[in-house]
Amino acid sequence: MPELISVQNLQTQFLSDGKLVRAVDNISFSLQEKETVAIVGESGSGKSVTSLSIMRLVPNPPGKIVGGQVNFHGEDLLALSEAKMRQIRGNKISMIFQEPMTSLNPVHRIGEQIAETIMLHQKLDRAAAWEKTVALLRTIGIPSPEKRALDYPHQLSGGMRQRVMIAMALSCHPDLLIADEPTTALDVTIQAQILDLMRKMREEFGMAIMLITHDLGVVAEMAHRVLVMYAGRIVEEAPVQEIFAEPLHPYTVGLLRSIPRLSGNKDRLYVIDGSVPDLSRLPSGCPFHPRCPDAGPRCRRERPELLTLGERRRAACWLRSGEGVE
Amino acid sequence: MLKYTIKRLLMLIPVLLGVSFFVFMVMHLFNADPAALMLGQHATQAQIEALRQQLGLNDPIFVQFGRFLWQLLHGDLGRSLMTRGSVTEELLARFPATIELALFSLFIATVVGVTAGVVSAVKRYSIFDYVSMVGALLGVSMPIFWLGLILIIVFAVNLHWLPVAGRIAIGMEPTAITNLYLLDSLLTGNWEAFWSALQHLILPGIALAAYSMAIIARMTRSTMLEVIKQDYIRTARAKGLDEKTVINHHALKNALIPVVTVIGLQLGLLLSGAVLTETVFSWPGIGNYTVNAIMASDFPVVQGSVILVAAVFVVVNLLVDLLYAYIDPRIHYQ
Amino acid sequence: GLGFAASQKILVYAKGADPRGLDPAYVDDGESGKIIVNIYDNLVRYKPGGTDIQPCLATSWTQSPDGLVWTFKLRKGVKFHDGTPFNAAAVKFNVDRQLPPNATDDMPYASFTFEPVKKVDVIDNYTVRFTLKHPYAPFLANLAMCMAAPIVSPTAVKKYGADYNQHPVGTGAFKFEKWDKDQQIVLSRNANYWGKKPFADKVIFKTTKENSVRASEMITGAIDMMDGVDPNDVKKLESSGVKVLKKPGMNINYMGFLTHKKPFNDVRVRRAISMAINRAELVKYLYQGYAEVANGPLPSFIPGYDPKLKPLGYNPTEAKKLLAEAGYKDFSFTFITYSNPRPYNPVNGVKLAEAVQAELLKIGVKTNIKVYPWTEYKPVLFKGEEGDAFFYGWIGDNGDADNFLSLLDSSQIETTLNSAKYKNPKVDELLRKGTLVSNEKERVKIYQDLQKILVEEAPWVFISHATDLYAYRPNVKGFNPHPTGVTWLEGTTK
Amino acid sequence: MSVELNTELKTAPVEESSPWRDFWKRFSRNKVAMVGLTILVILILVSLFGQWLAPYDYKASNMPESLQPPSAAHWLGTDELGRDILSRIIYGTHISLKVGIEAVLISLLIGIVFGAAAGYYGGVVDHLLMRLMDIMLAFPPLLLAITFMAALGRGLDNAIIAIGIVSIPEYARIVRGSVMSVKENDYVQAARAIGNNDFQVIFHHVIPNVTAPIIVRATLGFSAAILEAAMLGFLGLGVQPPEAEWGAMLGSGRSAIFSAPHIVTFPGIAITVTVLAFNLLGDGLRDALDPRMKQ
Amino acid sequence: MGDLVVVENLKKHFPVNRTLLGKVLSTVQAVDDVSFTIREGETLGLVGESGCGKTTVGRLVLRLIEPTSGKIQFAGTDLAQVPPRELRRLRHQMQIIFQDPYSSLNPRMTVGQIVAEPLIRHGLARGAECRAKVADILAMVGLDPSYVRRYPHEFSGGQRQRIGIARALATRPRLIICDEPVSALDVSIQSQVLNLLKDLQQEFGLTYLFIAHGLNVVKHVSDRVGVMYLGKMVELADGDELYNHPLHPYTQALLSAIPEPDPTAKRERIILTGDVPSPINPPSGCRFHTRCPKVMDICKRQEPVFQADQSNHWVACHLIHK
Ligand SMILES: Nc1ncnc2c1ncn2[C@@H]1O[C@H](COP(=O)(O)OP(=O)(O)OP(=O)(O)O)[C@@H](O)[C@H]1O
Ligand SMILES: Nc1ncnc2c1ncn2[C@@H]1O[C@H](COP(=O)(O)OP(=O)(O)OP(=O)(O)O)[C@@H](O)[C@H]1O
Ligand SMILES: [Mg+2]
Ligand SMILES: [Mg+2]
Ligand code: NI
Repeated sequence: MPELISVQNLQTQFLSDGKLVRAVDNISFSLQEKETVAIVGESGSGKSVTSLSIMRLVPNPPGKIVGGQVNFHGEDLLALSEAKMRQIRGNKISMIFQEPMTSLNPVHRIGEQIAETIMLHQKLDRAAAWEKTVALLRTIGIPSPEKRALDYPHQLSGGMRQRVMIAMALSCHPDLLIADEPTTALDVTIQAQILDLMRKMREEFGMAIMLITHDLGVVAEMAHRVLVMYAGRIVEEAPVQEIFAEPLHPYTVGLLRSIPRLSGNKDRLYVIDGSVPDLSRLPSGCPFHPRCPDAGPRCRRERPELLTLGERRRAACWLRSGEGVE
Repeated sequence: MLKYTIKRLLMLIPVLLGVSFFVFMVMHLFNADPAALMLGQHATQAQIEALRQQLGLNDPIFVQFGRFLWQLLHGDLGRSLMTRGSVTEELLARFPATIELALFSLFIATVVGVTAGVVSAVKRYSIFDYVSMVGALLGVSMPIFWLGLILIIVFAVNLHWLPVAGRIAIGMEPTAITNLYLLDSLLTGNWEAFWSALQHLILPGIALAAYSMAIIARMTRSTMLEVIKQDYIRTARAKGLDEKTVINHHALKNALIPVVTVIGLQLGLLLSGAVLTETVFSWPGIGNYTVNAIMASDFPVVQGSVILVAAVFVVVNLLVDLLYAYIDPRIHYQ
Repeated sequence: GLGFAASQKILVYAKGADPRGLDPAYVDDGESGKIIVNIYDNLVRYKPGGTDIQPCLATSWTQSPDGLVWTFKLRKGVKFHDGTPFNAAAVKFNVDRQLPPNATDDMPYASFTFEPVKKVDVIDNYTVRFTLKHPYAPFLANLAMCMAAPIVSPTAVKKYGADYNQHPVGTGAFKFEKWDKDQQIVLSRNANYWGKKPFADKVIFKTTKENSVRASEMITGAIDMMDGVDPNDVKKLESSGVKVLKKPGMNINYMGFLTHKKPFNDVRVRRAISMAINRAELVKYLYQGYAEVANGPLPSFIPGYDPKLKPLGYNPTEAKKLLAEAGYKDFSFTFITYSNPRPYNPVNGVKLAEAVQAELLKIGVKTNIKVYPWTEYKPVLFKGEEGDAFFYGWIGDNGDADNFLSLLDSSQIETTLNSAKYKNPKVDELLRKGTLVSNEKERVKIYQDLQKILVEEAPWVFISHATDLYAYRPNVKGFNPHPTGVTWLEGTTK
Repeated sequence: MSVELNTELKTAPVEESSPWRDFWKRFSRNKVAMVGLTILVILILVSLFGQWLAPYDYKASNMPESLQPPSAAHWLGTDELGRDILSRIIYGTHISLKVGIEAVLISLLIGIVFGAAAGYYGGVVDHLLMRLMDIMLAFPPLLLAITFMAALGRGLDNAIIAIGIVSIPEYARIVRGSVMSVKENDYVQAARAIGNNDFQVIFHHVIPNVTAPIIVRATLGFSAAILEAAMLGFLGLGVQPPEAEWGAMLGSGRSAIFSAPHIVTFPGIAITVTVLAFNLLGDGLRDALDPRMKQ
Repeated sequence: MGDLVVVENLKKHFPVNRTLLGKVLSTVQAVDDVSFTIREGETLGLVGESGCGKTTVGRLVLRLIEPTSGKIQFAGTDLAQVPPRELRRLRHQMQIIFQDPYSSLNPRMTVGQIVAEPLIRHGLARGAECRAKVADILAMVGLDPSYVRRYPHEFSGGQRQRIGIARALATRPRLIICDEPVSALDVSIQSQVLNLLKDLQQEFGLTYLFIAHGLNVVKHVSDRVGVMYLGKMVELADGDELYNHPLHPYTQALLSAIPEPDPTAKRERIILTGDVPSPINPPSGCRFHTRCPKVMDICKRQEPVFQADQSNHWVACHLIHK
C-alpha cells in the first residue's frame, strides 16, 4: 500500500512556567493509505501534541514546532503557507477530539457547525451543504436528522456529540482521520457504539486513521499497527498482533502486564515502579531507565535510538540493540 | 422562555418591595425635619408642628410606609420639600437626560471596551495589548469627577474643541418626542441639533464611560483568552476556518456571554456614576438633582430617585438575563 | 421648537441652580427671584443701583398720617401675559391669598411681607387700599421685594392650582415660555409690555451648577452673562476678555456668639475675640479682595449706614488682656459652621472657620470646629445648644436697615433669626421705634445709634460684606445687576 | 509489612515548599504586581510616619501664603488657606488607607458570614440571605452609600460604614459561590467522613480554600472604597475639616481650578496612584492565586 | 464471616426542580430501592455506567448524604437512625477513598495534617504519638514519612491517591468505600494502587465496597460484583459467576462492550442502541427496556423483581423470573 503521510524527526516544544518541555522529541513514523495506526502511551507522553503538530494547531505561545517534516501527498505540511494549510485541515486531514462535551461550539447549532466545513471546502451553497449535513447525520445513525441538525450541542448526549464530531470530520471525505482519544470520555456501552461506527465509516470512506488512545483494549480492537510513546518519544512500533504477542520494549511489556484482564487471574498485578517523568526534567540516558527492571549503566548514560528490528518492528532499547546495557 | 420571563417579572415584585421598604426606612433615619425644611427661615415652632401633623409625620412608621406604598403604586412619589413639585414629574423631567448620558456612555464603553478587549486578547502581549490594558487600569483608578474636570480644562477651555457643559447648544432643542436629544433630532431629521447634542455628550460620556470601558475591556480580554483556549476553537481551526472566522464566528459570541452580564451591571454603575458626572458637567439629569436634594435634605426626592434608579437597574438586569438566555442556548428555561 | 431663528436676539444668563419655583408666594431663594423679577412686576420697584422706591404697577400712592392706610393708584391698560387685565381686584387677590386664613404654612415670605396688613380693599378698578395693623416703615420697601410681593395673574393661579409654581404668568417684560428642569428656563419678549420695550426676543436662564464650569462657559462664549463668579476665577475671566462686574452686595457675613450662655454672655470675652480676628487679612486672602470689611451689620449703601462707625479694631494684645481680665486663661471653645458656600461667604463656612481658628490660635485660644450641612445647620442654630459661637450671615431682602438689624431683636429669638440669642431691651426699643417712624432722617439717626451699641456689645463679629461678582461678554450692554441680587434684563442689549 | 517502598520516592522533588512560598514565587515574578506592592508599602509607611515626614502641619493655615504654586518651600504648593498641599496629601494617605481597610473589613466580615452560611447550608438560609443581598445589589453602590450617609449623617466614620455596608452583597456572593464549589470537592466529603462537624468543616476545610477569590476581591475592594470615599468627599459628605482627605481636597479645591490648578491636580494624582497600586496588586494576586497557574 | 453492611430498600431521590415556593416538581431517582449486603472481609464490586448511582450508594452507606428511605446497617447499627453525634463517633470504623486524587485532598493542609486529622478528631492519638502513627501509616502506603510537611500539589496522581488511602486507613476502619480509586490514574500507576489496596486488605482484614466503571478492574479486585443501571441494582453475584454467566441482558451487553486488550480474542459484541435515559423520568417497568435487545411486552409494564437463585446469583429480569 502506498504511503499517505510520513512524519520525520518531528520536534515540538513548550515553554511552560519558564521551563522547556520537549513534548514531542524527534519522532518519525508513517501511515499507509487506509491503514489504522494506534498511538498509545501514558498521559503526557506527547500523543496529542504529535497530532496537533501534524495539523499545525499547536497553541503558540507556549508551543512551537521546532523541527522535522510532515510529508503528505508530496508536500511538507510544516512548510506550507497558513492559507494552504487551511485548505488541508478539515478537508484532507480531519480530527476528532477526546472531549465531545467541549469540542463543539455551544452557541451554534450542530447542523451549522457541520455545514460550515462543507461550505468551506466543497464550495457548496448553504442549502446544498445543509442537505449534505442532514444526510451525514443520517449515516452516523442520528434519528430524525432534519430536526437534530437544529439542536445545540447541549441538547445532545455525549455519544451523539461524538457522532456529530465524527460526521464533521468525515464531511469532506478526508484521506486521514486523526482521532485523539475519541472514546475516553464515554461510557463503555457508548464507547462500543462509537468504535463500531468508526469501523463502519472506515469501510465506507476508506481513509487512514491515526488513533490516539491509552486504552490497549481499544487498540487491540481497532488498529493495524501500534506506536508506543514514552516521554515524548516513540519507544516501540509494531503490527498489532505482534505487539500483544511479543512486546519488545520493557515499558510496553510492563504496560501490557499491568492491566487487569477479564480472563486473567486475581494475583497481584505487575507493577511498573515510579511515575511518568516530568518532561522538563528528563533523566539522562533512556528516559525509562529509572522505572526499568532491566536497566543497566548504559541505559543511564546513553539514549537508545529507535532501531528497526525485523520487517515491521522498531524499538528503542539497549536490550534489543544487541549491544547490551552494560 | 415566556414562562421564565413571567416568572422573573413576578420575582421583581418582592425585590422592588424590599427596595422601597429599605429606602423608606433609611430615609426615616434622616436627622432633618422635613416640616422645618419646608417652612424656611421665618417659621415658628407651632407652624412646624402644624405642618408635621398635616403631612402625617407623627403617624407610626408602618402607617407612613403603607401610605407611601399606596402612593407609589399610583406612581406618586410625593412632593419635593424644596420646589413643592411632584417628585414623579420632577424625576421624569430629568430622567431622559440621565438615560441619554448613561446609554451613550454604555455605548462608548461597550464598543471601545469590547473592541479593545478582543484585539488585546487576539494580539496578546503586543504593544496594543499593553497600551490598552494600562489604559484600562488607569480607567478604573481615576476618580470620575477628577477626570471630568481635567477633560473640561483640556478639551473645552484650552482647546475649544468641545462645549463645556449642558446637553445642547442654547435654543437647539429638538422637538420633544422621547426627550433623548440624540434620538429626537434623528427622528426629526434635525442634523444641527444632533451634532450639537453629540458634541455635548462626548466629554461627560467619556468621563462616565472610563470606568466601565476599562472593566469591559478587561473582562472581554480575559474571557476571550479563556475562550480561545477552548476545545471548540481548536475544532474550528481544525476545520480549516481562517482566523477571522474563528474569532468572529466562534470565539466572540461565547466570550460575550459573560461580558453581557458585566455590561448590564455597568448600566447600574453608570446611573450612579452619573451622580458625579452630572454634577461636574451640569448635566440636567437625576444624578445632579439627587445630589442637590441630598444637600438640601429634600428626602422625598432622594427617596424617589433612589427607588427609580434601583428599579431601572433591576429591570435592566432582568433584560440582561433574558438576553443572556437568548444568546446562550445552553441556558434552558422551562 | 426647531431652534431659534438666527435673527432672534437672545440673551443667555447662567446661574448656579434652578429656582425652587416661580410663584413668588411660595419661594424664598435668590435663584427664584432672579427669574421672577423678569416675569412679574410689583406695585413698586427699586431704583437702579439702590433701594429707593419708584413707581411700577402703582403709579402713585399715599399714606395716611397715622401710617396705617396706604392707597395705591394703579397703572391702567396693563395686561397679564395670559391676556387677563391687571386691576385692583388682582392686587387684592394677590395679597389675600397670603393673608390668614388663606395663607398656608409653606408660604415663606407671606408673614414677613404682609404681617402688618390688616386688609386690602378695592376702591375702584384702579385704586387699592391697604390697611395696616400698626405703622410699619419698611412696608413700601417690602412691596418691592421679589418674594411674595410680585403680582401674579389670578386667573392663572386658579387655573394651574398647585402647579402654578411651574407656570408663572405675570405682567413683566418677559413671558414664561418653558422650563427644562436643571437645564434652562426660557422667557420670551412681552411685546405688550407697558414699560420700555425689552430688547431681547428671548432670555434664557441657564443652570450650570459648578462655578468654574460656568466660568468656563463664559470664557468659551457659550453664555452672555453669569453671576456667582468665584473670586478665584476673576483673573482667568478678565484675561480671556470677559468683563467682570464687582458690586457691593447687600449682605453681611458674621460670626455670632451664643450670648445666652457662658463664656459669651460676658461682653469682654466677645470683644476680645472680635479684636483677635484680623478681618482685613481675611478679606484680602480668603476673599481675594472681593469683599468689604464690615464696620457693623449694614452694607454701605443701605440708608442707616454710618460711615463714621468705628469697629473694634484688630488688637491681639488688647484681646489677651481682656480675656485675662474676664478670667479666661487657656481658653478654648467650639464653633459650629456650615459646609457650603453662601452668597455672603463665597468660600465656604468651613474655610472661614478654619481661617478664624488659625487667627485665634495666635492669641492662644484653641477652638474646635463642628460642621453641618446647610439644611441641618439652621435647626441646630435654633436650638442654641451646640457650640459657643457660630458662622452665619444675612442677605438683605428689601434694602431696609430694619431687615438687617432686627436679627438682633430679642423677639426674634423665637424664630431662628436671632441666633445669637441676644437680648438687649435698649436695642429692642430702638428697633421698634425704627419701624414706626416714617421720617427718613429720624430713622437713620435711630439706626446709627443702634449700631454703635451693637459694636460695643459685640454680639457678632462683623466680618465682611461680600462683593457680588458678575461676568458678561464685552458686547453685552446695559447689564446692571441690582444690589438685591436680581437683574432686570429688559434694558440689556447685545 | 509487605508493601514495598517505591522508587518514586527517590525521583520526587525534595525541596521544601508551601502554597504560600509557591504563591510568593509566582507573585514576585510578576513585575507589575511588585510595582503595585512597592507603592503600597511606601504608602503604608507614609501613613504610619506621615507626622514626621510632612514638612508642615497639615492644618496650619497661613493666609498670606494662600494659593501658591509649587515651589521650593511648598513642593506641591498651598491651598486657599495657605496650607501645604504636600503635607495634607501625606496626612490624607492615612485616612485613605484607613477608609480602605476599615470599609473592606466591614464588608468582608459580614460578607463572609452571610456567604458561608448561604453557600454551605443552601435552602431557606440561602434564599433569605440572597434575596436580601439582591435588594442591596439593586442599588448602584455610590447612590446607596450616599443614601446611607444622608441617614447616618456625615463624617468619615459614617462614610466608612456606608461604603462597607454597600459592598457586603458582593463579598457574600463571592463567598457563597466559592463555598458552593469548594463544598463539592471530595475533600469536604472526606472531612465529614472522618467525623468533622459542620463548624469544623466550614472553618477548617471550606473557608481556607475560598481565600483566593476573597483576597482578590478585597484588594479591589480597597480601591473601590478609596474611590467611593473620594466621591463622598468630593460631594462634601466625607471627613470633617480640617482633616485632609484627598477626595475632599479635590472637592473643595475645584473652585480654584483655573487660578491654582495644582490644588486639584495633586490630590487627584494621589488617589489615582493609590487606587492603581491596589489594582495592580489585585491583578497580580489574581494571577498568582489562580489555580490554573499551578501545574 | 458475617455481614458487615446490610442495605435494604435504599432510596435516594434528589429534588432538582422546585417552584417559587419550594415545592418539589421533579426528582432525580439516583438510587431506587437497592438492597445488598457486604460480608466482613470481602470486596464487593459495584459497576455501572456514569450516573447510574454508584457514588450515591457509596455515600449513602457512610451516610454522608441522608437517604430518602431504606435501611443501612453497619455492624448491627442502623446508620439511618443514629443521631449525628454518635454517627461521627462511628465514622472511624468506615472510611472512603475518592476517585479524583486532586479534589479529594485539602490543598491547604500538609500531608501530615491530612493524615493526622482523623486521629485527632477521634481522640486516637496526639502529639508525638500521633506523629509516629502518621509516619507509620505513610510508610504503610508506600510514602516516605519525610513527606509530612509537603502539600498535596507537590505529588503525582498516584502518590496523592496513596495519601487519600493513608487518610482512610488512619483510624484502622473496618469498611472502606473505594469510589473509583483508580479511574483517574494512568495505566501503569493503576496497578500500583490496586496492588496496594489488595495488600492492605490482606493485612488488616478490610472490607471494601469497590466502585468502578472499568469492568476488568472490578473483576480483578472483587469477590462479588453488583451491576447497577439507572439507580437500580440489576444483577449481583460472585465475581466469576457474574463474568462467566451474566444473566441480565444489560450485564451481557456491558461485558461484551469492554474492549479486551487482545487482538486475537474474538467475541460476539452486543452493541446497545441509544443512550442511558435520564434518571429524572426513568422508563416505566424495567428501566432497561428502552435499550434491551431482548425486550418483551411485560418489561415495559412491570418492574422485574430482584431475586436470587440457589447459587446466590441475584438478578432483576423478566427473562429469568418468568
Ligand atoms: N498548551 C500547553 N502548554 C504547555 N505544555 C503543554 C501544552 N500542551 C501540552 N503540553 C505538554 O506537552 C506534553 C505532552 O502533552 P500531550 O497532550 O501530547 O500528552 P498526551 O500524550 O496527549 O496525554 P493525554 O493522554 O493526557 O492526553 C505534556 O507534558 C504537557 O505538559
Ligand atoms: N446532589 C445531587 N443533586 C442532584 N442530583 C444528583 C446529586 N448527586 C447525584 N445526582 C444525580 O444522581 C445520579 C447518580 O449519580 P452518581 O454520582 O451516584 O452516579 P455514578 O454512578 O457515581 O456516576 P459516575 O460514574 O459518573 O461517577 C446522577 O444522575 C446524578 O446527576
Ligand atoms: Mg492527549
Ligand atoms: Mg461516581
Ligand atoms: Ni508489611
